Amino acid sequence: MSVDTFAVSKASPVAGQTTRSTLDAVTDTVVRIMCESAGPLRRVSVSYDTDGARVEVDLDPGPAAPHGQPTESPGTAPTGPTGPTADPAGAHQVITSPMVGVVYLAPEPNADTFVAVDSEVQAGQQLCVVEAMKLMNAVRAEQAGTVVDVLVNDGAAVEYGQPLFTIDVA
Amino acid sequence: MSVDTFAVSKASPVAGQTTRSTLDAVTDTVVRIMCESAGPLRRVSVSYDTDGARVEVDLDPGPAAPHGQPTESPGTAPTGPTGPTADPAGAHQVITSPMVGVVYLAPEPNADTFVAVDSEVQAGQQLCVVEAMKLMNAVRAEQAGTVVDVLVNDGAAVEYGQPLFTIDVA
Amino acid sequence: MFEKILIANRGEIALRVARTCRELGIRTVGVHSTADADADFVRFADESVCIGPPPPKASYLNMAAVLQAAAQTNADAIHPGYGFLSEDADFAEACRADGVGFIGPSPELMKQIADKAVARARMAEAGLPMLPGSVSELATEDDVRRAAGRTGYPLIIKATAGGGGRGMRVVHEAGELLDAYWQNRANARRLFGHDGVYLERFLTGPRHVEVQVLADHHGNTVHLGERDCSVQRRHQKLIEETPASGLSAGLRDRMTAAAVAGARHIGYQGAGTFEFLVDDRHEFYFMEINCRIQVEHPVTEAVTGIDLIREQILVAAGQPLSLRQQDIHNRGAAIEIRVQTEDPAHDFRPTAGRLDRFAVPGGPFTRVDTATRAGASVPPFYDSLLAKLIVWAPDRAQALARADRALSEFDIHGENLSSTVDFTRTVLADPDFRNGRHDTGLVGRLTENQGESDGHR
Amino acid sequence: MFEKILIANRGEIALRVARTCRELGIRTVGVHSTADADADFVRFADESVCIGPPPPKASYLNMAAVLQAAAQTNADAIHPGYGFLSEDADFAEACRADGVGFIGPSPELMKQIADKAVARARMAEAGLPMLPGSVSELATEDDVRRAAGRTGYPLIIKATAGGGGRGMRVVHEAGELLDAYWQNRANARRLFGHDGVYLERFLTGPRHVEVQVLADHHGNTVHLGERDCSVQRRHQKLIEETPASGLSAGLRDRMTAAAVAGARHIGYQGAGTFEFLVDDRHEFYFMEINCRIQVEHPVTEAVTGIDLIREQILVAAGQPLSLRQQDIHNRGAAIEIRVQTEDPAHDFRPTAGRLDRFAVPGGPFTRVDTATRAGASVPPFYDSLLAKLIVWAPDRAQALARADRALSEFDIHGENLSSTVDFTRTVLADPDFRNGRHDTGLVGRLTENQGESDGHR
Repeated sequence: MSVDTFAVSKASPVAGQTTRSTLDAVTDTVVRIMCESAGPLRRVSVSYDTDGARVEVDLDPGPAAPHGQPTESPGTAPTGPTGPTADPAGAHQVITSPMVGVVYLAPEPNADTFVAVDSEVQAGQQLCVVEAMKLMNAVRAEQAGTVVDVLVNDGAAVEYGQPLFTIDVA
Repeated sequence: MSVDTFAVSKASPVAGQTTRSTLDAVTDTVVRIMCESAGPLRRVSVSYDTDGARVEVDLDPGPAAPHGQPTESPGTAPTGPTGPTADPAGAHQVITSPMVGVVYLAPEPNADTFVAVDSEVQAGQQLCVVEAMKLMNAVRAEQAGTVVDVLVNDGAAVEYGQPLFTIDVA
Repeated sequence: MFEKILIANRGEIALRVARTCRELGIRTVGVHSTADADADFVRFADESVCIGPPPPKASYLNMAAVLQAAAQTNADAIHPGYGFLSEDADFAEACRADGVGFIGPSPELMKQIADKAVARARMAEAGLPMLPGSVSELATEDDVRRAAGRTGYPLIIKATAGGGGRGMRVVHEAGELLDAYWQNRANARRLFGHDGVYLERFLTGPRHVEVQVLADHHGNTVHLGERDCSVQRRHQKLIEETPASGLSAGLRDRMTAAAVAGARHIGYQGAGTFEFLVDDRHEFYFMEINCRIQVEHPVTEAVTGIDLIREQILVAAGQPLSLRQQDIHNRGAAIEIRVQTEDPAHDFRPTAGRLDRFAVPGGPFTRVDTATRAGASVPPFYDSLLAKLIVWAPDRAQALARADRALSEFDIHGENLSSTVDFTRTVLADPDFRNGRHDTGLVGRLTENQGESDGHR
Repeated sequence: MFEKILIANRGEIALRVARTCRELGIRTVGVHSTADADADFVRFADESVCIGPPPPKASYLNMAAVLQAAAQTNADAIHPGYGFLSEDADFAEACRADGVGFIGPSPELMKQIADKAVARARMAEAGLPMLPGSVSELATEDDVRRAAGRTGYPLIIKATAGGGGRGMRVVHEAGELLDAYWQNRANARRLFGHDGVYLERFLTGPRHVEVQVLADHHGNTVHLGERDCSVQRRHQKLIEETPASGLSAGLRDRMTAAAVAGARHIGYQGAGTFEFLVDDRHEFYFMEINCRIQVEHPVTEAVTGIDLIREQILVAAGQPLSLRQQDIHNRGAAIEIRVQTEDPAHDFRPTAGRLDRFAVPGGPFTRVDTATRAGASVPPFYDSLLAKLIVWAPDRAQALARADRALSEFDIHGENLSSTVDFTRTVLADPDFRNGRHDTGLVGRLTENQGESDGHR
């Protein structure tokens, strides 16, 4: 199970005497607890208090982060980055590639791109094209918002689930 | 590195909804942190807060628990149970076997044992014999005290470092 | 020679193929679903491409995604492993259309082999012994009755598009015949999209013995000996070994010669397996051809010293076989034990979850193929093969002792996870198995006994 | 046959021996120091006894403790592995006195072999070629000058009780001779408690080639081919292979015949190794006999299919060899890479500590012998051998490619821990090594180059 959908931040300052192995141990601990958990986690806190060293790791999963047993039925939404995922840092949506292929940011060579940073987009508006096996697949915004970041270059080969755009839907 | 010399107590009540995997994860976490630590630990606290479940594990190592890099020189005292070791629960000394062999609690068959539970012993007093390769090796008390427990039967085969007696030296 | 191979599979076989590629100096592309993003087989590949979500249809069976991944990584060829797209003639055809090599036979050959009625007819032409039955599809009730007249009872009705133990039904008496026929056609349509069925005599307690062949594009065909795969649960193999115990040298020679003759007759290319049933009178009958690498190929590698994946790749690249039949000497005995994350106490129900502990055996003449490690998860979407243990010894008795020693070294533990390790040790200890007198009913008898003894407790 | 064997060793060889014991149905006793209480080799044994604290003299070299452990566990025999007590004639004699079997030659034979001057004299009697030099110990300065007159320069002075690269000194000119003689005697007395020395011609850039023999108590002696062990650091082997590359068939035949003749001449029993040097004119010279299983025995197992530990045990139990020379067929090429927890950048300084990560290779024709796992510690008290990788292939080129592939799979990580994995990949890639033109100076040249290129950075 991937933990990519969690934001991991080292909240407190790290004391000078803390060794690298201590940090690794605590980080591993948090990752393991997340893996063991059957349900979504609100917060995991691990304190490690010796020789004055103290490390805290805070976890704050985004509101829509999927976590739990992936479903086996092909019809329903599977685990992992399919379509938009919420960015835990704010009301950001990441638009990911629905398939492996080549992404085109403009409808044809030398034409204007579908969108750019700061573009206002409507729900359903086309953002780019992903070409796979000579078929052109339109990728559209799910919600209205503002393009915050374009994460790929025109003509780039992308994997399934690869982030393409960040959209502020606040 | 062994963690046997730590007393592990589950200090707080365990909430009803806490699953076994949660408990295991936290226990493993504590064990791993102890293993990773280069020096003695005063306290490790791991909180795991989801669905209202909360588990705390407190560690209280004994005052003389050995922990750290074993020495490489054959002349000095090596890691592990050689001779008396302190019991973290009180002023108890555990007398261990100095060699692999057969332990005899009495000087000859049908004679009285050297000592028994509640015997008062002086420093240097013989407690038993360990026979190895037909040589009789006397095992003696290091400090004065009272025999609290005899941990082996007469004629038992013992390993190097195996506990033989517990002595209250308070 | 290929410079880059895309491996369209997952788990141990994906790693197995990648290992040989690396030894040949060929770069590899690992494709994977999101469930396998952190898997060892992905890490080992030189490049990786995520091709879809966990369900196989959306990823490992997704032809367009696999071909697109091959195109954008400039792979010269695709190795399909076993399962998934490995026996899909349409996929082989799409590879050809896309200009990427498919490591396997031609699509035309794959189509013939996939249709069991056609395969049977071609093998009958080549003189291979057939179980009495219908060679072609049974179109009418009259056809069914006529064929049953030739076979007698019990007989078995099979879907021509079936395989892997699915789409088969045993008929014990004439009264059940027509009902079974119509039900099997309906099942076959539902399962395979094609309702063709045929029937043949049903053997009670047969041995499953198969012959490995290798053929190049220059007319050279050799065999690498046989494998006994009679230890099966739910019609799926659990333990395989070579040589097959209890076969006379004469029978072995006739079977290997039949496989080579069959392969030559249809112009087979690449690594292929001819499956036979052997009855208690030591007669053998052709069953089917598998036109891919088999899960159990390592036992053949252990006794011949030949890396079968290497030969597959070299043949697909157009090279002539470097081996002649007289260069191939099978030495000693090898046995493969599949370690499945299945629960033998509950009809080998698959289990999934995180592996808290995972340690594998090592040491003399002991091979383990796995693509997992402690801390990894067994996803619920795929086949439950966790690891393969292969041991070799100068003779079968020593190989069995070695296999049991090695099994004792497995340390597999995870909440909700079961494994077949202990059950396979029970099989190794079974007197019939030790004496080589077992048949395909062995696992069923052992699990029934287990159920009974559980009941008495 | 033995019912219970005590294994007086630790680490991979203790586990190696225990695996074969389990396959033979023999129970095992694992003895260990307190530093190894949780080690895998202890867990695998049927019983275990802690025999002392970590320093070897107090535990693994503690004869009384080992014998006492054997007595109180009712072990029939002791397998000494390699190192520790394995070549100690006094220990073999104590075993005999105590009525417990010692899996190795008789103490009388071990004494002859341990004294290099005696061993050389006996082998010269048997007709084995010797480097020009003194056959017996050099008692006086006159002896020294006379022997040096026969050998010329450079020559090497060696302690008769030495071994493992200790107690040797190269002399390049006559002016250094007598100083070196007296210094070496003083060193030998300090190191081995015996100041006997001899001298012989020193070969610049020789190959180290050894022959494996097996002999029973019934007069049967066979050889299992040779091993090249020329890749050494600090006079300790790092990579071993069979067949030795670049030996003509005639030379190989003469060397194996010499080893068998030597073994027969002294009535050798058990598994033994005859070490030779081969010079650049393809002449070979007897060096010494190792009367124990060697670290590198698995390469011989890989090409012959013979479990050498099994043969050792059967011979020690008095059984006649089941193998005749004509039954032994060496097939293909095998190479062993030792994985040491040493730092190649600092003259292979041993390192110790906890293994945070430890994953080993697997797959086709790949064997790993190790007795550790992730989370375990490498204690600082013992030899720094962490794991042995052994691969087999039909020829040397494929074996080298396979070895490199397998080495790429090791994942070894621990604070303060170094490993030789990457360095040995550099050796495998070296043109001289690939062409089989290397000699015992290879590692030195590669580490010098490394130092230089480091310096330029």
